[in-house]
Amino acid sequence: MPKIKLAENTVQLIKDICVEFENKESELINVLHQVQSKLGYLPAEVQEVIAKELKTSVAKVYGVVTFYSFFTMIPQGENPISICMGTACYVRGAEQVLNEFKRQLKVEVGESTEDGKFSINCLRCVGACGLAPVVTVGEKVYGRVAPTDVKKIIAEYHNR
Amino acid sequence: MTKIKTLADLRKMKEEAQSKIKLRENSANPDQVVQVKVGMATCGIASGAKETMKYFVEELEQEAIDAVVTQTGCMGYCYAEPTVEVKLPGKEPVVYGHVKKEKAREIIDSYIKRGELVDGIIPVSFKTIDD
Amino acid sequence: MDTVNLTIDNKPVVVKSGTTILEAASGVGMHIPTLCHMKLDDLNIENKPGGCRICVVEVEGRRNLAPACCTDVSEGMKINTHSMRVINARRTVMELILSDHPFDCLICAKSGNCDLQDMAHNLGIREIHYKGEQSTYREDTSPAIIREVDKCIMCRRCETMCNEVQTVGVLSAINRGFESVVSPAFEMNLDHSVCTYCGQCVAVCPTGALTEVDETGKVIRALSDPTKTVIVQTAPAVRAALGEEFGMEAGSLVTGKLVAALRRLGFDHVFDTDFAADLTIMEEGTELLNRLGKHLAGDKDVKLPILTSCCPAWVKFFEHQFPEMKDIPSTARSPQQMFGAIAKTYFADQLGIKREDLVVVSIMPCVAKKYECGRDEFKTNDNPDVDHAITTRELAALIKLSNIDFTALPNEDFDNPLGESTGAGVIFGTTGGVIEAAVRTAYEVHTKKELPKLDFDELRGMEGIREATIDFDGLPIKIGIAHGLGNARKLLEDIQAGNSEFHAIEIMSCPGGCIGGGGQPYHHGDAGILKKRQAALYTEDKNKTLRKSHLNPHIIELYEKFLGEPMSEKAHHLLHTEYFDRT
Amino acid sequence: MTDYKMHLLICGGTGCKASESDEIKNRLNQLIHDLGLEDEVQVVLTGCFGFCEKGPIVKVLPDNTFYVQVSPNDVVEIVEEHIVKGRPVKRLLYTDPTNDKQISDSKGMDFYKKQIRIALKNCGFINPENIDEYIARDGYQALGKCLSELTPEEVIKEVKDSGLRGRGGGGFPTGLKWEITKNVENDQKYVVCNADEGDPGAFMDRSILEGDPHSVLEAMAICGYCIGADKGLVYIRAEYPLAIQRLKIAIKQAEEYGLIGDDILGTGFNFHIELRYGAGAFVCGEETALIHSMEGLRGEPTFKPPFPSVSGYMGKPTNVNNVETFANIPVILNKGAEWFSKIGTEKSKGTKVFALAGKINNVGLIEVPMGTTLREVIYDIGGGIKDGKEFKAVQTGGPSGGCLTKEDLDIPIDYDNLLASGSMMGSGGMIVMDENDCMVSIAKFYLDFTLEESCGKCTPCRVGNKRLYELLDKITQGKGEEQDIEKLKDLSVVIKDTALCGLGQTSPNPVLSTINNFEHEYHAHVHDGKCPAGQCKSLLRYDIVEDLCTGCTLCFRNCPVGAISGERRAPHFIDQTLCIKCGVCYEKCKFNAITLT
Repeated sequence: MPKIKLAENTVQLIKDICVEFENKESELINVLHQVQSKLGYLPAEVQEVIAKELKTSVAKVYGVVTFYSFFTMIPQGENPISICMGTACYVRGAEQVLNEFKRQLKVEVGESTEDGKFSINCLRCVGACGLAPVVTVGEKVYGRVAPTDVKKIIAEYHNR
Repeated sequence: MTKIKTLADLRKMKEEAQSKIKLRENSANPDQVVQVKVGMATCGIASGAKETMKYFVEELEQEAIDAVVTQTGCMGYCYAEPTVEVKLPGKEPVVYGHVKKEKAREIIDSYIKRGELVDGIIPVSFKTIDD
Repeated sequence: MDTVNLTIDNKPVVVKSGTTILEAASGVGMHIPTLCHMKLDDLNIENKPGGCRICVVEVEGRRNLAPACCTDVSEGMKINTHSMRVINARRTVMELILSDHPFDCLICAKSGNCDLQDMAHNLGIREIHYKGEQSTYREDTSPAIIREVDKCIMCRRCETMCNEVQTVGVLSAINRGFESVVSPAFEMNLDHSVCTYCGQCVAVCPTGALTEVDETGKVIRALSDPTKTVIVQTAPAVRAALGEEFGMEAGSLVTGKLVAALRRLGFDHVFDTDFAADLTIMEEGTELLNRLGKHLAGDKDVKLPILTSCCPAWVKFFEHQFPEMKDIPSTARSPQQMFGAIAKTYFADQLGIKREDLVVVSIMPCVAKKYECGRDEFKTNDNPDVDHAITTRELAALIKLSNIDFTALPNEDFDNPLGESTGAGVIFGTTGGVIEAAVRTAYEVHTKKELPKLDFDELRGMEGIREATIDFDGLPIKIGIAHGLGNARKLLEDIQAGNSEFHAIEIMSCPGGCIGGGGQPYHHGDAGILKKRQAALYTEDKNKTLRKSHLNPHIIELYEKFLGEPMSEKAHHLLHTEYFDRT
Repeated sequence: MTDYKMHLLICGGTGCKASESDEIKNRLNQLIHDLGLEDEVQVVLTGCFGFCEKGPIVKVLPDNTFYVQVSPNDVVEIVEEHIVKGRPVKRLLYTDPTNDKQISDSKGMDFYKKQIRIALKNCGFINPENIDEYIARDGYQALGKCLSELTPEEVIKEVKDSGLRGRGGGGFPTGLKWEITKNVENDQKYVVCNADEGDPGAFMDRSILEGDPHSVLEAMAICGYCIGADKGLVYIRAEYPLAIQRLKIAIKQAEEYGLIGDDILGTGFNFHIELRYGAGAFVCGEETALIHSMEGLRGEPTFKPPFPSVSGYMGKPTNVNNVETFANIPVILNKGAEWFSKIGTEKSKGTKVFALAGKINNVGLIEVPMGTTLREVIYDIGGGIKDGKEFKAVQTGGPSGGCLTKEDLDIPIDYDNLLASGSMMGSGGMIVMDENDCMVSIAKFYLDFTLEESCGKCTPCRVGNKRLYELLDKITQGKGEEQDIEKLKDLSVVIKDTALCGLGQTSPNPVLSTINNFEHEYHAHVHDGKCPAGQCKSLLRYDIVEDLCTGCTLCFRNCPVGAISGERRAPHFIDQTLCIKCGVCYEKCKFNAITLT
């Protein structure tokens, strides 16, 4: 794993978040949520800082990070694409939509495109089952997506 | 916001708050209250339906009669505009024609309050205006 | 206490409430198999995740099967430990475990000593009905421990040892579902982690997922090299455990056979680490008295308590976790390293050979010793003071490999000059032993009086943290003892907080001390074995004519001829060390 | 204080928000402002109306006009026609699919006719971000009454008498759970609301939290009063940002009114509520796993006992109930146990919220009395199967449940009946499947889910489910062997018997229930190499009918893998060894010359 050096203000940011939660070990998940929302992902170096601040072992932090699918150690693309794989979306063809995204962007689930523009993830039920199959790009939700719509959706973000 | 300090305060507050959504409560259970529908298509408005409606809303409220006053499209009795359909709980709806303020007063006093029919009924008998 | 009536396999049983089905069954001779569950009585160590599901039993009226290890008995319970439903479930669960386990039993380091293998055999598994994908991981080799993660069955015993018992925090369950496995953070190698190599993970692993680095090959090569003189030292705890590898009763003392075996293996001189233990007492004891003296004289710069430093895992532990306290432990090297330093100078000179031509092998109950002898500060011109450290288990393998019938061996004596030891050196192998040995010497040196009684019962036992005050002829000396790094951490935190009143503290990384070391024959979850080994060492001590380190004639000679006096410049150079901040 | 003559309710649930209901609200407000009608017309963003299939929904009061699939572009027309002129915009009305009739009043819709709303009573009715509207609907009256007029014992008795059972899946009597926690002595206890709704296709709890967050807060405080806890924690999925936001607002407002906090309503009772976030682990719906997750650990379940009632969060007695269970509490206490227990069946009282999804016309959120039949739910409320296809099965209980078939359509839904028919109530997901759904694939889909969500702690779930999945995968690939179906059954039984937690113990249910009900489909895959529903790609075969093929080469040109060959104007041929069954040729052929078998 290539080591990255965290900028000083990043380290400070992490420390501040830990302090916000009183450096309590039991607040680990809250801390991880906060840090990921600020940094976008949780690389090893970040986990090391968190472990130190919360006075716990980095193995434990890593154990928690890898347990929960919400946490990621890979930087997300500029436009994170999530395909809902809940049952409702699945029976209405989400898998074909996912395959089309993978084909068009030439990346697998959990990966980012080379230019860093897109990343693909699957998620479980965003609760918009009436619009199945559902795809989200960033905050925006696309409903009733067919494989033929994929190109159009990608194009929307390509030239930004 | 100030803190609610007792159950009695809370109950009082509920009553105040209730008036704000009374319209919603009544529309959810329209069968239990008086329903007044005012024809508000172009023809109706031209004949003063808006004033009629306003009158119903204000008067019913003042007399604390639980009622839902709604507007509706053209009822097809343009000759008799403004037309008003009144439905009392558990009764068939009745449509009145040429309802201006005075007529409205009469409808409220006689029909809505006492259930006594008033002149000016347009015979529709089996259809409501939504159909 | 309340009692509970129940039946197990139709036998009526009365047990205390709060007893588990497993314990209750064991009481009536029904040994329900377990895999993840491990309870080390007296040491307060328990691993009870309820995860393997091998121990399931049928409880009448219950919808599903109950795990015996974590289900408490209740009044009127009717339990069947081997109904068809139970056997079927147990076998299926075992098949599932095996379906995700490599089939290399014949060449596995754990073969013949593997809980998983035994259990598969006992359950009569002859076929795996549910084959499928197997998880594969990179093998991780460190200076002391090998992790073959493919063989991990997620029993979590190592995780419990590493976190709850040792508080080292290197291992954790990671990922989830089929991908889950126990690993260091970021799946890094152990040698990049804060691992102390205490080897307690190895000691409890029920499969071949965690084993020591095998150095028997290197020893064989050295022994067969005609240009080398190969000498061996053997640690105190080895003699109390080696017999177990040859079917002998736990707690059998096999010192004489051990010497005989080593001689037959071809070592040129068979020496004893106990000798170096006596030497350690001379240095460490003197250091204690020096510090104590200055402290009593009001010197504010001197730090107390003094902490023992013979355990390499403990040393690595505080270098990683408490680097700001690295000036508190004694600077004395461990007996293994003192032995190596003396062997490659004093003894090599006696033989008239170069240090490069002398190979020092040590037999240790420990895997961290492998790491210790590789530390740079214990090398001269890149030549280590101790060349190879092998575990008790590796020695047993060597003996078997060399066709030696161990149980039939005669008792033989160690060679001199580095083979003579006192009872004080022997008890280094158990928790409390080092400090007791130090007290025996320090008392007499300080008070210039002879001890009326040599057995300090107040320092002995299996309690994780013990404390005692020893009267040094009017001067009360407060002593602390901790074994298990979690217990050590508590004492360290007290010191950090300024709440420690101890003058001296003995710390051993492994529960029980070296008798419970990561390189010892596997205890398979039976803590009673450790107590028997401990008793054996105290017996050996009792039977020795000399029981105080400062009375060891060869030690006296060593100082006279070579070192001068304890803490002399030469002693400092050869027998003391420094510590590093590893954060 | 303005007395509005007209209220416009816009659904602000996640589904409708995704379809720009915020924008609709903004444009409505703008237009109404431009027309100077802001004193006459109130625009309210509410919680979910339930009729998600046709969202976004805009409801106009007082006439109950129900507009469906409204887009921001429709706003001008709604305002000009309906608000100003009083003429409903006909094209936005809901059309009953059974008779093509337009329905303007939502009361006339079959979707709503058979529903009774208790847990959802305020959803789609009040503005969830305005505590006053909640108070207007009897909000916090139950709490006030409990604190001022009832003892904890009396409240628990009322809850017990109501017959309310846990809505999270297990169906444990709620009052009894409270009583058990109350009777454990400890100076610190906790109330936990389980809002980690993770069943794929289920969104009941989210809708309640989004539409009526105060009902849950009020119930938690009541629970705290009963069991002797002064702290409540809501464990909510991080995937529910809107629900989190609404909860936060609700907590803040309730605190400002002193309805949560210290000395509530002057009674000396203190109760504080905090949020804890899930992080994407289905198993955290299991209460011990949930508690570990709240403690900052991996969400691995532990063996029960001890139950959380005895040793839960931070080792303290903890009462865990799910969102829907809590949402029932204030209504029960306001209207009385007797009223509540009259609804439902003998052993299952009250109503149940279901999330209807899958191949059904009216996807959405419904609340029906216990004892309603599946037929009523699917055909009357759900509007029947999409595209006129034939009903095949409905999965209840999510990945832990099973499928129910045509034979089960007239079973009154309650905890016990569903269990007896091989499924379970679960948290309320209801996925409808039609003739085109392959039941082996459905089982595989659920196993895939369990596999990914298994915590990995116990062998049966970690390895057993993997093996189940592999067997199912093998069968859907046409490589199934004679003994595989038996193996599936045997292994399923052992997993149920030995797994550590509820997730593992129920994970084989979809397999067992599809085998029980559709064994012939499994046999078709294994013995005949056919997928009757035509879903398993590996088992499909495309062939060109020589007589019909004109040799136009269209299929040849479109085949992505070059599996089709043939001369121009002569019949073409598909090389089955190359064909990847993508179906492009089938779609492109203009002469129906390609068959799919």
